[in-house]
Amino acid sequence: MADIARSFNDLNFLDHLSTGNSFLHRLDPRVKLLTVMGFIFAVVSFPRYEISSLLPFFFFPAVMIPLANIPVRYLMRKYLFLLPFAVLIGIFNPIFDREPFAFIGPLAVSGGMISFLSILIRFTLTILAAFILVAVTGFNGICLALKRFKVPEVFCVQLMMLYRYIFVLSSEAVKMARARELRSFGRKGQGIKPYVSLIGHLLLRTWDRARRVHTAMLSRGFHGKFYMRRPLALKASDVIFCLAWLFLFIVFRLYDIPAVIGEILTGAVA
Amino acid sequence: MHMADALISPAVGGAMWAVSAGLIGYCSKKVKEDLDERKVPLMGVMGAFIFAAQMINFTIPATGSSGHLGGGLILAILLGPYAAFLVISSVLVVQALFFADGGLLALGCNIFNLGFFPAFVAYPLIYKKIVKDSASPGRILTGSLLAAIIGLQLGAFGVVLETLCSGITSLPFTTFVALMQPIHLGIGIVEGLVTAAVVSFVWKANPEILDLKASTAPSPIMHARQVAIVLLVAAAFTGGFVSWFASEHPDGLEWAIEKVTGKEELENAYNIQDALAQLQEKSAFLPDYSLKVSEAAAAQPGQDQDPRLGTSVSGIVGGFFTLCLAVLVGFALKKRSAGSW
Amino acid sequence: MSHHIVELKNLTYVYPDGTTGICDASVRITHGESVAIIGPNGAGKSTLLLHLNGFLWPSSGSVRIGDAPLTKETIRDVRRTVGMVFQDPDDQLFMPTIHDDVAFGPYNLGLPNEEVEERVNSALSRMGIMHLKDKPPYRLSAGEKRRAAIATVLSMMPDILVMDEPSTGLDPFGRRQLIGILKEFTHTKIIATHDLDLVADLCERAIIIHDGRIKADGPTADIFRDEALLHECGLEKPFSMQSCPICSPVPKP
Amino acid sequence: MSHHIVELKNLTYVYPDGTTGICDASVRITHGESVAIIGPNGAGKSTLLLHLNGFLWPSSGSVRIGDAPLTKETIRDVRRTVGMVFQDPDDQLFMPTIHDDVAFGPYNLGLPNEEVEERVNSALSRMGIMHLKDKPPYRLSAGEKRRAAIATVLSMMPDILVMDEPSTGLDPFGRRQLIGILKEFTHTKIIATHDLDLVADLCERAIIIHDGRIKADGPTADIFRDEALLHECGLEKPFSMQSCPICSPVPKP
Ligand SMILES: Nc1ncnc2c1ncn2[C@@H]1O[C@H](COP(=O)(O)OP(=O)(O)OP(=O)(O)O)[C@@H](O)[C@H]1O
Ligand SMILES: Nc1ncnc2c1ncn2[C@@H]1O[C@H](COP(=O)(O)OP(=O)(O)OP(=O)(O)O)[C@@H](O)[C@H]1O
Ligand SMILES: [Mg+2]
Ligand SMILES: [Mg+2]
Repeated sequence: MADIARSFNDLNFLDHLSTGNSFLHRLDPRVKLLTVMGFIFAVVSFPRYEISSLLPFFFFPAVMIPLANIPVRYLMRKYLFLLPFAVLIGIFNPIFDREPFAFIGPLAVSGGMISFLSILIRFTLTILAAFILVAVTGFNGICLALKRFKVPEVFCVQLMMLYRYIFVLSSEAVKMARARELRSFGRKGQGIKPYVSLIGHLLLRTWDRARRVHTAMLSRGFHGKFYMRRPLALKASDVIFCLAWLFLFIVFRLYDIPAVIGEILTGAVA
Repeated sequence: MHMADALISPAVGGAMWAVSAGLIGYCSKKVKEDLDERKVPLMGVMGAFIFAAQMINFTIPATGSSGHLGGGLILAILLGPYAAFLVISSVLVVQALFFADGGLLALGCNIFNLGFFPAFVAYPLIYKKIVKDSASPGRILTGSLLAAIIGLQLGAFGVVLETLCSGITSLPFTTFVALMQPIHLGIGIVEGLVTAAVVSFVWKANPEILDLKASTAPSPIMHARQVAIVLLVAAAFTGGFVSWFASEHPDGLEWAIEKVTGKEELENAYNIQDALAQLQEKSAFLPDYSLKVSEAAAAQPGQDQDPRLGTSVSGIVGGFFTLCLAVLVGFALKKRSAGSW
Repeated sequence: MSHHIVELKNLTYVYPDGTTGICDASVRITHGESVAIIGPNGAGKSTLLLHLNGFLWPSSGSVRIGDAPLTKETIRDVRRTVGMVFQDPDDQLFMPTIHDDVAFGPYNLGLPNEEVEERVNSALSRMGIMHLKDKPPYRLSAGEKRRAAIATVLSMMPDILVMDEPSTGLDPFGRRQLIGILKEFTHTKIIATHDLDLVADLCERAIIIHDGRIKADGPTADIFRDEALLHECGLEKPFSMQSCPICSPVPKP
Repeated sequence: MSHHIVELKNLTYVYPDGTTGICDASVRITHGESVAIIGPNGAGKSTLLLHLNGFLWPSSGSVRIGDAPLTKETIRDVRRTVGMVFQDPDDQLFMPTIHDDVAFGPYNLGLPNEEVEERVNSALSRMGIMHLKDKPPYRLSAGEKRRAAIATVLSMMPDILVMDEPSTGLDPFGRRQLIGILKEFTHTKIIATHDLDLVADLCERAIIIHDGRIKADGPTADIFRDEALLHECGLEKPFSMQSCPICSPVPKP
């Protein structure tokens, strides 16, 4: 039950963040989508034994998170919640790939360890990017951007409605699960029979709701077309934002900046 | 199971994005041709329902663990394949954005694995064939069970192939398959049973619900041949794309930049070599393809232990420095923004 | 203006499972009337209202809105004439923001942008929710949602306003506000409700439905005076017409 | 009987998104009291009630039901003691038939079959819906569902009855019936509602919540006489008192 409420709250909270009014929130959703996709593309394009070149990419979240006013504690909580999955998918690397890859002093580090670490870093960067995108764009912003990128209207519209009704149906689901739990007294009432009936009812209610929503749409003259007043016009700041980041990502991708810095530093010391 | 960004290469991610985007376009066209605009709100609300339903668990008897409704198959049964595929894709989009289930780049793979197989294979070729037009609890049960199991097995195998093609994990093919398929057998059985039970429930309560798609969709079924074609195209696309990319242009991004900047040689020679070696092995589908670095190192004449040692020490120092810098920048901005807003 | 006449003739509706929702109901409502539909639970009030915009089709009998009978051909016009406020405002607010929701109808009517904006603004300000314009519906309270739902209908400038239990879930203040707004609306109003005080305040005519049949139809004041009738139909006088429970704590037997 | 004391001490609950649901509320309700929780929409009434059976856990402060504070260990007993009726009956009815729904609680308590049946029948007949026993909940009208929802809780024979807006959607007769049933129920009752007439009828004590804080707590008659307080909290007198010459000698214009 706790996790039911949690996933709903998470969604709720991210949605709440997206109603903020920072400089980032005001940018055109399209450039934000492009920038984040560029970021992810650059991050995952490294080969698997790469670590140091990935690190400069942390500048992106480091800059975006404070500018967008995203609470770091919330992000950490979410991140830690997801971390076990990343560990699960990466843990096989150190097991299957034991060949020594590098030496730190006398210590041999296996290739698997390196690639495992690399997976964790990729994971961190990519999920942070996704959260940042939603937190500064909002889901409807993303839908609008998709529509502008010529994604079919049917898809965009039902995506928008899906999001709208998540809030209604999730709270219905949470309340029904609550009602079941209150009269269950432990595990007994949580078996498959009440579950099926509960889900069945939720489905029937949903079905009726869809009919009513459709009637409401027809009552307002709906004939297959959705209009939305949302004049999207690229401003200079939008273009600069996007190009500046993409340029940085390319630089980060091409040059192993930590290595360069490291050489300078160690070289200076030696 | 969702594919994750952390495990995927841009070539595989991009190729699967293209395949999924094509399918979304195709299905949108089909739904539009359907001319049943009732479906648009229905699709939206049903997507939200899948979300809501996944929040509710039940106790799986005798195991103590809990399960919930999967979604793909029941959507296909209720909405027909085209609408269902769009709805599943939408659910995955929301999950990728809000719950970081998978990730943005892996979205293409996930849509294909979790959307294509239930909507265009499991439902029309298995469920539909078994249930036909004469629904009965027994048929619904058999159909759902088989369809869910096969759909999930295919999806899991998709995950395996896509992951291995990407070459980030070191897991050998056989081990990976031996791990994924049985787990998904269990999940498939549970999903099949639950789907059957819920479908029977609403079918008894309101048979009209199951009639909707039959009455509106002109020919709701993709034929086996078409399915095979899409699968083949997807496989050829992925495989071909990857191997072409790997052989011609060892590292996509660098290749592109090289083209743009006209730069002949790139510094990160060992990256390229490494990637080349990996990708060639991968695209050959060798059972034990896990790349041994010593081999890779052997393939790199200019590289011996010492420079690598140097690289790693300075790399660690530089990396640490970079991270500190990033954190500092973050804190500075945080201070400033706390002050100014 | 025969345009805004609502006429039901021998309307019968049987649900697919065989339950009779409404049976042989005949009603004629003329322009500008404010009519309450009252009756016990399960009487058939909602069922009746759902016929007015073609959500349900009569099993027998006919529905006439304005000049034409309600048929598949006329239904688009009828839906423009009849503004229906649903019991659950969530069914009616399906767009990303309140603005988009209120603009949805006028846009579909094909109005030019400026006029759409004008209508949106006027509907929002009449409902006193101008400040919620850019909020998503799921961030509103129950009362705000209800008002937004009414605004979506007002922006269509309907000639007939149909509401199913508009005051449920509202706090006393929100309910007062709603009554004030409805009083201002001078076109035909048809309201199904259990809130008899609202009926006494707002509607000059009341129709009692009981067991799917029309039991009474007349001036509200007369109906509320007929205690025998009310009792028979599971109703009672509005509280404002009853005696004070604190001053005279013994209720009438 | 200290068993059925309900005590909240400095209860604060902040929703995960940062909204304060309830703030620093302290209340003590003793056995057999009948207490109304009133306040405008979004005041925090439902939030407060959800703490009484451990559905929400206080962000700070404590909840005590009977002898023991509410903890993970005592929660099973507490849930058996506290019966809760939800705001929306649809949320509470999830079994294939009304009978199954009403039997769900007693059955899970591990009672023998005959006793379960007995309890089901008694609860159904008290709510006057014996005839709906085998109907599935989605085929009922709004008021019928409400009755069924209350029956599901009555069949558990709770010592403390907690209800969130129990009278919405009920017809006047059903509402009277409900009041009658609640009057018969001699244990502790806690009722959150907008139906102030029901409060005047049923509860000798009323607690006003406004913006998550307790604004007033005292005898219902006193609270309803304090017009300034009511106005400040978006409330108004019960309708039956509005025209009462004794309670409000000068009726509002
Ligand atoms: N979907 C349905 N299928 C079968 N019977 C139904 C359905 N909906 C309503 N009914 C039945 O039709 C009758 C009329 O229901 P309706 O909802 O119109 O009542 P109502 O007057 O609106 O009641 P309430 O005041 O409780 O809302 C009731 O007996 C109800 O049980
Ligand atoms: N799940 C939630 N997440 C965040 N905030 C919530 C949630 N549920 C309620 N709230 C907020 O908490 C406050 C109190 O809500 P609550 O539901 O307790 O009000 P209420 O007094 O029951 O109102 P009503 O009379 O409309 O039922 C409101 O401001 C509401 O918006
Ligand atoms: Mg009704
Ligand atoms: Mg409430």
